[in-house]
Amino acid sequence: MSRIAEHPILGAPEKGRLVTFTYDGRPMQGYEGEPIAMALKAAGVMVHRYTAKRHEPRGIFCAIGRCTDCVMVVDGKPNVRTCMTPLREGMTVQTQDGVTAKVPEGGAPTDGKA
Amino acid sequence: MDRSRDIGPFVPGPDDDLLICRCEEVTKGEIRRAVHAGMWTMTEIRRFLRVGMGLCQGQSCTKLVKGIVARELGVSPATLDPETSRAPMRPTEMHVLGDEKKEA
Amino acid sequence: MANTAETIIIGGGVIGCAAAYYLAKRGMSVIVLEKSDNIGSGGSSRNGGGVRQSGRDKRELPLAMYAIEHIWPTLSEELGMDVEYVKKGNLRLGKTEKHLEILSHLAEVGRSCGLDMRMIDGKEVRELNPYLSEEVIGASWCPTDGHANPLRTTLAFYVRARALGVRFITGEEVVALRKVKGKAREVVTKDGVFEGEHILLAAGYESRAIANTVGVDIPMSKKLLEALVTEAEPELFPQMLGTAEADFYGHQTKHGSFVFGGSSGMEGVNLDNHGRLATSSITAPCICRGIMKYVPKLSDAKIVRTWAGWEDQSVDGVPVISFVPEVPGLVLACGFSGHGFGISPAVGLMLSEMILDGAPSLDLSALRYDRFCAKI
Amino acid sequence: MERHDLIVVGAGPSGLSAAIEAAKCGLDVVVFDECARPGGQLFKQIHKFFGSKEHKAKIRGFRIGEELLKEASDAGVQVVLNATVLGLYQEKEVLVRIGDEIRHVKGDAILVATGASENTLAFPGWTLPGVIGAGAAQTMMNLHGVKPGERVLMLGSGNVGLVVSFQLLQAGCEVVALVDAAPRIGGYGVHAAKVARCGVPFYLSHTIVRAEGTDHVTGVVIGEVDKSWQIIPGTEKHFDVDTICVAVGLSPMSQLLTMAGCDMADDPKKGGYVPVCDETGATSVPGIFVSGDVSGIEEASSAMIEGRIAGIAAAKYLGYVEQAAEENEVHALETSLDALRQGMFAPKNRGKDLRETEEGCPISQNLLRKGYLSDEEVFAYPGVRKIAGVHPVIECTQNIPCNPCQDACPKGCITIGENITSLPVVNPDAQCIGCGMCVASCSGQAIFLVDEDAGADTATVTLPYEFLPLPKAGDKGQALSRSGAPLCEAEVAGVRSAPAFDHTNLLTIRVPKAYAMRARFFQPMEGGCAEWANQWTVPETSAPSFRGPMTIC
Repeated sequence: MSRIAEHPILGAPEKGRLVTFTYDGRPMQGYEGEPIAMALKAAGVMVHRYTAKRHEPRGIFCAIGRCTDCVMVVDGKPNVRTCMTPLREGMTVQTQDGVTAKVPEGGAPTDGKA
Repeated sequence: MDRSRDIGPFVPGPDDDLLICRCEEVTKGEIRRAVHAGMWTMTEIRRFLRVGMGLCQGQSCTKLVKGIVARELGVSPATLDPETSRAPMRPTEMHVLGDEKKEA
Repeated sequence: MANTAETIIIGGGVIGCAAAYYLAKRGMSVIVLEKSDNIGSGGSSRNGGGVRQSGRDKRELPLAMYAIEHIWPTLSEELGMDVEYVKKGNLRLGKTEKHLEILSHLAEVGRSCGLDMRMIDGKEVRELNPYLSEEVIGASWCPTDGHANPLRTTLAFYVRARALGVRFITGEEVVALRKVKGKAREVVTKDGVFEGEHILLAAGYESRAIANTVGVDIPMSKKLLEALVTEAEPELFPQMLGTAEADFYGHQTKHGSFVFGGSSGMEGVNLDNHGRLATSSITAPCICRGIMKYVPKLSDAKIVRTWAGWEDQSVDGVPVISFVPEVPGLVLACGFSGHGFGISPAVGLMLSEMILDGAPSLDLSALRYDRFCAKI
Repeated sequence: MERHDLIVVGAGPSGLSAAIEAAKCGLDVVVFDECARPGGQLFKQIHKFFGSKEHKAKIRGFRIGEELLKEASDAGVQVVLNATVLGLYQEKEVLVRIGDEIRHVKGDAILVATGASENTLAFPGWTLPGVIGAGAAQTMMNLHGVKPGERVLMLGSGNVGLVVSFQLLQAGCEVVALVDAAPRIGGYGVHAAKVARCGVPFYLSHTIVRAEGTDHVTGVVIGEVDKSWQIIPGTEKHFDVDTICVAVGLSPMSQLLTMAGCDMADDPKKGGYVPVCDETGATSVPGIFVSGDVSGIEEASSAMIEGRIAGIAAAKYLGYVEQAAEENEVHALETSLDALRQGMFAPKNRGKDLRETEEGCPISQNLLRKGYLSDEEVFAYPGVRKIAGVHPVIECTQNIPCNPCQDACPKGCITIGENITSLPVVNPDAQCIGCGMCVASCSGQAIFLVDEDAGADTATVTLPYEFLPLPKAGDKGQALSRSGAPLCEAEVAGVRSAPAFDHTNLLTIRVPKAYAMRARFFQPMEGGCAEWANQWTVPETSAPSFRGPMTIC
């Protein structure tokens, strides 16, 4: 896990309540209101999407909504900047492949609905 | 600017397959070749290859592209045409952009 | 380098580049003078990419039909670069009975010229394109219409023409034409003088002031139009869309993004920004509302960019493609009125024929410069 | 249509400062910011700022942010968050997205303070997940409490690269190397020194050859570059890392100004494409002002002053203040701004290879190339004196605009003088009482209290310590040198924490007397010292990187 429990300058981070969302069909937990990308990062998820042309993996790059590399399919909508979108209970987050959701491994394509 | 000026032949480079525009997945080699095909301004490069026309609208790669184009043309990057800037500054959903708050 | 060529083309837009390509292909020496720093700076890079015959005036329809039959299908191969031409039809949509009336009339015009174009009802519209809303009650349908990428088309003509030896000079603003011994001969720019046997004036709205310097006027005005583009979306539909009132048009590009143009009704009076092209704060939202009424599915699509462009609007809505008898050596190609892109390859070819052969292979007499007259 | 006297775009240090001054002059001011929190980058800045009191020196960036927000609120500034300005149209009309709604708002004046975005550098593998911007690392660890990675390589030795490297260490990450293609460290020497003494090796004249990994970064190869920036074959070095952090400069985010039709210029000295403006931030379009990084990359401290100047200028433009009053206030602020723009890092000195300080001291080449002063070099500076009893040792060796240490000492041991870029001088005649205020006040963490003869053949060294867990008196460990190399066994003689120190703890370690002027960091020991003891004679290379034994959930 890569959450900082106690920071020498900032102390313990202020967080919302722990909520559950799904990532490629799997339940995952994060703190309400933190960017989706942070919940994924804390859970060890590195790949947010695969590109349209070269099918290369991408993840967080700028973390402030500029580069749009961290986009994923969120609640069925593609190209959602996960570094800027606050996490909510029950969200469906899927790895994006080009402009659609990548089929989760070993599973059927999900329709992206929560 | 006389587009017939001789800028020398295209010489393949070892890093031509290096990705420069992350959004539209355009390589350094493609940019260099485009210059030799006659794309001598940032605007033309953009229209020709879509560099900087993706989701981030060039916020990540413009400086890199400028450097490559300038080197290929043998000019200073500062002499290349300025970046354009078009609204909306951030990608905006149609239903949001179309939903103007009516003033009372 | 000598500033002389057999033909001097004023304007490095899609018309000028296409003409340069066809002239050079037949061995002519050409210089293209472009005022801006970029090739394809004006309407050539700012239009919606429609390659259509439907809805066109009878006078220019032959050019569109010729282009679609003979040039567009093989243009990518000819120019060695994908111009993203798609021939999957044009739906011109109607939401009211009045719209349908307009469309029926347009369909009749098309058919009278031999165009495969018919009226279809709402059900058939949605069979062709299931993403169109129930508000659409009918449409005209022309299956041989389509769309292409105007940026790449313009640049492809430029690349090939340049490779054939055409000399392009950007940032070269033409201020006047000068006759020598009764013939158009010299092109005066801010920095110098160019000379040619033939002078082709294809500079959009700016053509008017340049033509004025040899005593010729082309009645046209300019309108500031806007368009927008979305992020890449999953593939939805291949047709070009338009409307009965021509206030909205667009298509999905090969890249996946949707390009739409439209009007807010303010086009004639929009301010530019002290001579710099500028979008208005109300037009893009207006276009969005228009799109969402016709294609509700796109309401979540994100707009990444909006832009504006001047349209050279001739007073009767069709271009001037013409010799000027009193100024021998001068050929006019302007006033394309917002629908020049689709016909540009054919126009380029015809212009090359006019210059090289003395006449175009299609009858363009209805597009003469001296056709304009008062209404009473 | 909604209209305000002044619309400020961007609630960062500059925008807020401008809004505060304008509101104080009586303007109706609204500030739009696209983020959920105001403060811009300030809330990611957890280090103490440089400058003098008026520049809020020795206050941590995020605290300055809190102060600014309070000041803005007191002045009646309306700050609208999650408000993205989509366009700046004609007639000074702003199209702003607030939540899922867009609004048209006009300003009689507009101030654009949109800041900067990070530059990038392309190398094979740079698009792999795990290659991130330095700003992204700060966002993750300082805003959201998430570690950017376990093992990180930093590219870029400017202040951002140095500061973020230190923050990564504070967050419990291991920084395996700090790399820069330039032959000299670009940022403040004191920032480099505090990273180096934690054991982070610096590789100047090196760049990234490639990032390795298939789905995410698993390693990185760096190589030395020659004068034409080409990699010298055979110099490649590999590191196992999961994160590569890129800190290669900033570019002004000036798009709104281009759109508004302001005259623009590509100015490499200002970091890129910037609006042409006068000294008050007025652009070529009457009523449109700029301040902060958007008009040229500088430090946040300068951005705040520029903001205040532009805020007053906007007030003057709208007739809220008289010319004379404006000139007075602007003049005072310009003097303050000028003080920050002095020294060896001043804009006018950018890119220059200075060899001597203003005092004529040689500038340490070790510091510039390796990130630390050599044991011999330290004595060349006026802050380093051998004095009987406890006394400050100030390893501040470059002319940077900063003087809190002078005010911190109640006994007059430290003098900087009028010019805030002068090197601090330790007065041998003043009586140090060992209070440690100077240690905690030094934003560069370059002050140590040394007692070279603390009895029993030992010396004590008091050093700033901003890591967790905090050692306790009696804890054993090893002392590290300026380069982070293990030196000798050390015992914690005392730990002092106080609100006035603001999280800079004063750690006093006892070391053998011979190491008094060499021991500059402490690594706590968990097991025993035996396994380390064999390293203590090893010269200053191949040190294991310091890694605070953080408590991680």
